Amino acid sequence: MSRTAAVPGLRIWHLVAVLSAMSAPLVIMYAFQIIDSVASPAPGALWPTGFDLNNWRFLWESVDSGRPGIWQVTFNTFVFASVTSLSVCAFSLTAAYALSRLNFPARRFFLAGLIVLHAFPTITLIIAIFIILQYLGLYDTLAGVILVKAALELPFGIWIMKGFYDTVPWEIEMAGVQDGASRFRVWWSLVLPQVQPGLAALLIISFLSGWSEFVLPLVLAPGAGAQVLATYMNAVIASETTQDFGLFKAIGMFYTRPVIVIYLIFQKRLMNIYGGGTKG
Amino acid sequence: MSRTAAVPGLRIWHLVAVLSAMSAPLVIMYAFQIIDSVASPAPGALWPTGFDLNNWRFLWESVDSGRPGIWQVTFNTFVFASVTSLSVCAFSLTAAYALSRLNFPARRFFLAGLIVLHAFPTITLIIAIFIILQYLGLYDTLAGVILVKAALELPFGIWIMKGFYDTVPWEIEMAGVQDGASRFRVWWSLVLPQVQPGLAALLIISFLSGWSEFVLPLVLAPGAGAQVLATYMNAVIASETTQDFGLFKAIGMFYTRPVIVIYLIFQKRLMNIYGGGTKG
Amino acid sequence: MELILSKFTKRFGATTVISEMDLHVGAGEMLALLGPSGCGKSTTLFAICGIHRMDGGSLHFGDRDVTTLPAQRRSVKVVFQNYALYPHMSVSDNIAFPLRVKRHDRATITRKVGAIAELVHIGELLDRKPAQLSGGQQQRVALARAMVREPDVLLLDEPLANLDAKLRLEMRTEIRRVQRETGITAILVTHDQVEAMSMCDRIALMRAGQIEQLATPVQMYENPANQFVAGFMGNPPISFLPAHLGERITLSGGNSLPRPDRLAGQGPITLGLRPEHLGPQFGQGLRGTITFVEPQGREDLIDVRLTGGEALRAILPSGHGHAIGDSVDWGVRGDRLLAFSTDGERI
Amino acid sequence: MELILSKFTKRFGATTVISEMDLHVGAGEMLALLGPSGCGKSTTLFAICGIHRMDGGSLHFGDRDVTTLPAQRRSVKVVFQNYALYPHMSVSDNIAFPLRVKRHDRATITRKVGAIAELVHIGELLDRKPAQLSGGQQQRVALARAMVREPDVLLLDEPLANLDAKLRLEMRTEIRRVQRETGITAILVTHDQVEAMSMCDRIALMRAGQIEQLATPVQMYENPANQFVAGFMGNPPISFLPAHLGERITLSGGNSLPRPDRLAGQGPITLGLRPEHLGPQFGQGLRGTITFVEPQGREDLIDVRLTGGEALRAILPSGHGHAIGDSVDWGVRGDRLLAFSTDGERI
Repeated sequence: MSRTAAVPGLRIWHLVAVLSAMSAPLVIMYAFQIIDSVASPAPGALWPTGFDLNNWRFLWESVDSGRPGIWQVTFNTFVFASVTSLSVCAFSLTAAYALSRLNFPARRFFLAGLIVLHAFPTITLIIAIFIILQYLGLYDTLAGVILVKAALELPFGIWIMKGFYDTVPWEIEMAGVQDGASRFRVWWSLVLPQVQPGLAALLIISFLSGWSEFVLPLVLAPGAGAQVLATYMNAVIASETTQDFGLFKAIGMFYTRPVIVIYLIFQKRLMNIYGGGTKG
Repeated sequence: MSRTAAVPGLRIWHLVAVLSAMSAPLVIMYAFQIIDSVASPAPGALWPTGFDLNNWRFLWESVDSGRPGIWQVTFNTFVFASVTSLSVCAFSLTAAYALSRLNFPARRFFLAGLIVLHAFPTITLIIAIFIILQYLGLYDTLAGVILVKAALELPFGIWIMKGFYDTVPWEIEMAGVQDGASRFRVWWSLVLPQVQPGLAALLIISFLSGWSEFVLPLVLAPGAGAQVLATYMNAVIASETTQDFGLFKAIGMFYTRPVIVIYLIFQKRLMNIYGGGTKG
Repeated sequence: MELILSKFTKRFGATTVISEMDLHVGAGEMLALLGPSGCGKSTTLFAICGIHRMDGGSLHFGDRDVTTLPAQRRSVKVVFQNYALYPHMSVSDNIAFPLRVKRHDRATITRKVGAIAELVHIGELLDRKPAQLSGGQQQRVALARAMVREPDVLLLDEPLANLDAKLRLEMRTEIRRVQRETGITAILVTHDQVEAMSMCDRIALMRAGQIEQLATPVQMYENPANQFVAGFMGNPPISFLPAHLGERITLSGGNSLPRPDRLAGQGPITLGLRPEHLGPQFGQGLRGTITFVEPQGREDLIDVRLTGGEALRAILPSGHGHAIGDSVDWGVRGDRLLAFSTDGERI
Repeated sequence: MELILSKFTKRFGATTVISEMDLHVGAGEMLALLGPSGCGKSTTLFAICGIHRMDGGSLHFGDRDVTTLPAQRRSVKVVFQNYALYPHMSVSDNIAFPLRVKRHDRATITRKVGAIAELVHIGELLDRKPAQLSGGQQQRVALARAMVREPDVLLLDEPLANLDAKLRLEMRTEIRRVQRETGITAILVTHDQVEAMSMCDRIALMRAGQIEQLATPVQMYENPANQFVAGFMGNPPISFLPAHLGERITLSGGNSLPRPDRLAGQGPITLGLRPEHLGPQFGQGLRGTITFVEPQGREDLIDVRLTGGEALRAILPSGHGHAIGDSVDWGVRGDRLLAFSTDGERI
């Protein structure tokens, strides 16, 4: 309560207006898509003129005989996103704990490396990844893309989880050890429950990131067997035989729906990632 | 010091080994590129057989007459990355301050929205963005791509800066107000110096992110005038007339060098982003 | 400068935290706002310095109505509990900041910073950064920064809470010395009654947004208005015993005390007995057993359980020779006995 | 269970923090490790409980050598300053955790948790989460969790530092009561001399990794080994005055005191004078002016500046009638006068 009163010079409606203006472009874009997907636009016009469900035909018929159906692709996307996020979480949980608790010599180096890896241009690694995947026999398989995506997401995951581990007081672990528990038991029963909010947020975020991934599946799994929604959409728009903006927008709607739903359901959990707090 | 001793059950070399194993794939990939770029591989072989600087010819001659020279493209990339990161920083600094300090009604909503925006699949927005950019006359210009990239990076920037603002004690601002300073002066002279480490880290990270961006320039500025290194590389590999893996890898080396250099120079500053501390 | 707060009301949302509070602080006086956490003392402080808006009532500094003036334009300074030093500035820049904001010229700034640094004894620390200072030194810098523009009113928000026991003793004296030497009007917000008693001319003891008693430290200790005040003041705290007022003051277990003349009426009462007013030097009357002896250096705290089961605490100079388990029959100092009605009012 | 620490040495990197320290704590005794921050008291505690490895020396619990035993297998428990309760578990799960780890059966756990909760008076809080408890209640839970497996040795790391003044007083008594009732061997680490004196059987006062004096509270207060000990014990602190030992004890400004017989030798000395041993009740001898009066309720702290310029502090029961600026000529209690050589050793 006191916070609000503490900043007398800044009006609240003022701020809401500024932030709204800043988020407006994204909201408008999304509104465009919703309208367009169920409308038949006059050619070249910005505003739609009629109502038309034809764009949603991909749900019940195959758009292109050379490609798998939408449901197969959606299933692939789901597998890709969930396996990726689960592996990222599993690795981050352990690596971040080590980074948070131990003061080993190269600690600083690893930590800074994590950030850079997160910002490293994927495209420059593509060739090497390509060769390695082919060597491992994982090129053009979902497993290969998952492996690469998880490796690239890992730095972010470790970084987030480290923030949460850092907030768990050191004394709690020492108390657990004094209580006779093994290191593993301490971590599992005493520390983990306290970083659980961070874990949930990371799970959601890396799921969303996997769901949205485009470049990796495009380059590393171009075949029909490992198509995900992003590459499917790309195929729809790129293919000259089926090019159809209305269809593309409808698929886009279908594609982004889980993101919106997850956002609405897990809004509160996502909030936890700020501050890395344990208030749950 | 006491931290190290505090975890007797976990050996440090053990941990270093695990972390090294986890980072190994990326290091190996990068090593591959370095070797390959100055080697002439036997066709189909994994290991190089000779030494060859021919791959680096792009530095002094044009690879493809239909495309701009490497130096023009590098300049474009630099402009793209720096303008993007400066705008992201400028907006994040102000918006994050407001979010950190004020308790306006929709605060929670905005905060959770930020995270989702960061994870939103860009590809589904592409059409809408495409239409809007064309409407504004910014399609196929660097300015247009910068605008879109900055908008998409903004959530991450606000989120990072909010973490730093949150660590500045509220009393410092009140002390400044008591000292007779205006709200702006308080922010500029008293608060800003304390979030400066975060600002530096954000500047670097968003520069790197801009430097690495591939999809947006590819889709929104496909013409020759606004080429950046990522799309240039894509063109090299995609074009059937010039397809050359050795050349591609050498450009990749050239492309990633700034990332490595920035990492080595700013390692300490990047570290600040953890914990959101003010220790500088 | 005199400070007059009239009918001050503060609401947070639907809750009224303080309603129609009046407070008058004389020029050059140091007044303590004392009370348990949540009693509204900080709210009052924030209203005086302009951080909180007042929902009702008025505030005058001398003749000047500052009720609606923004914080920047009130001549009032707060020393915050965490000092709120600017961590990126040196000590001298910290102290000079309020002067720089008012665009004083360089020579004046140097002179004033030097003078105030001399006053609070930090002359040799001017080039350091706040992080290089001890808690007590940071406290002094915060005080210097607050005083350098010679405000009408100085507010101190739990200034000693972050210091250790020894420094607290030292800074208590220091703050009071600076306040006396400059003759500034000051308000100290604290939850520690020893701090309030030792530093201030008068104390306003608050509870739940109300001032329970406003008096000098000695008056408040010796003559508390009600049971809450008596229980809040004094360390070790006063003991309360249920008793019956008749011919004598009767306790359970067969103990009784002579009835002081000044106590009127009869019926059930709560007896308040301070530890220093119980002991063998006051004769006999209360029989019991010693349950605990806590040495404190120059004196010992002694817990006594009376034959009726009531727990009492006495304080005796060390060397008294009593040990745990001893049976005692001690008297009380009758003229200092406090009595309260069952609803807590002083009789 | 007896605790014997012999020739304990601890290094951090190249710095030797503690070298060859010996400490013996009797069975059922409560000992305070007292000292300013950085004196090595926490390091000693962490070595005893097994968090730090010892770089030299040995540690025995009774006859058992536990020097190299991991923390899990020593029968020793720490109550941490921040309590270190497990925030996601209820109070009863917190207390039961050490028993669950040892796979006690459900009935035993319930019984033991109930018994220990009764002992520390938190029987009615068992279903709450730590966040729903007050500071004192959290402290009790931490104590219960530490005691439930009946460790040989209980270590308390500044257990009262996070409590407010009133609770501190209460928990001090409580912890001591639980320690006495269970007869456990306990070590209290603290920087507060009042805490150490009021809670412990003996005090080990540490400075820079060395034990300066190991004695009972009363001995340490009345008979300090050196100037550091004398200055550390006592609140308000002792005053030190430069003086010259000859026929009489001569101070600057023409003040002098009779020389107690027990003081041998002559030359420059440092005189140590506790506040309660200065005042009009001890005759005359020291002339000066009152510079400050701090009321504390039942007594007042009085600062006196002697004619020679030395600052002294006296403590008098309230109602003494002196005010700032009064000239006084007060005596001292000669048998309690402390004298130190110029290098700080007791004469």
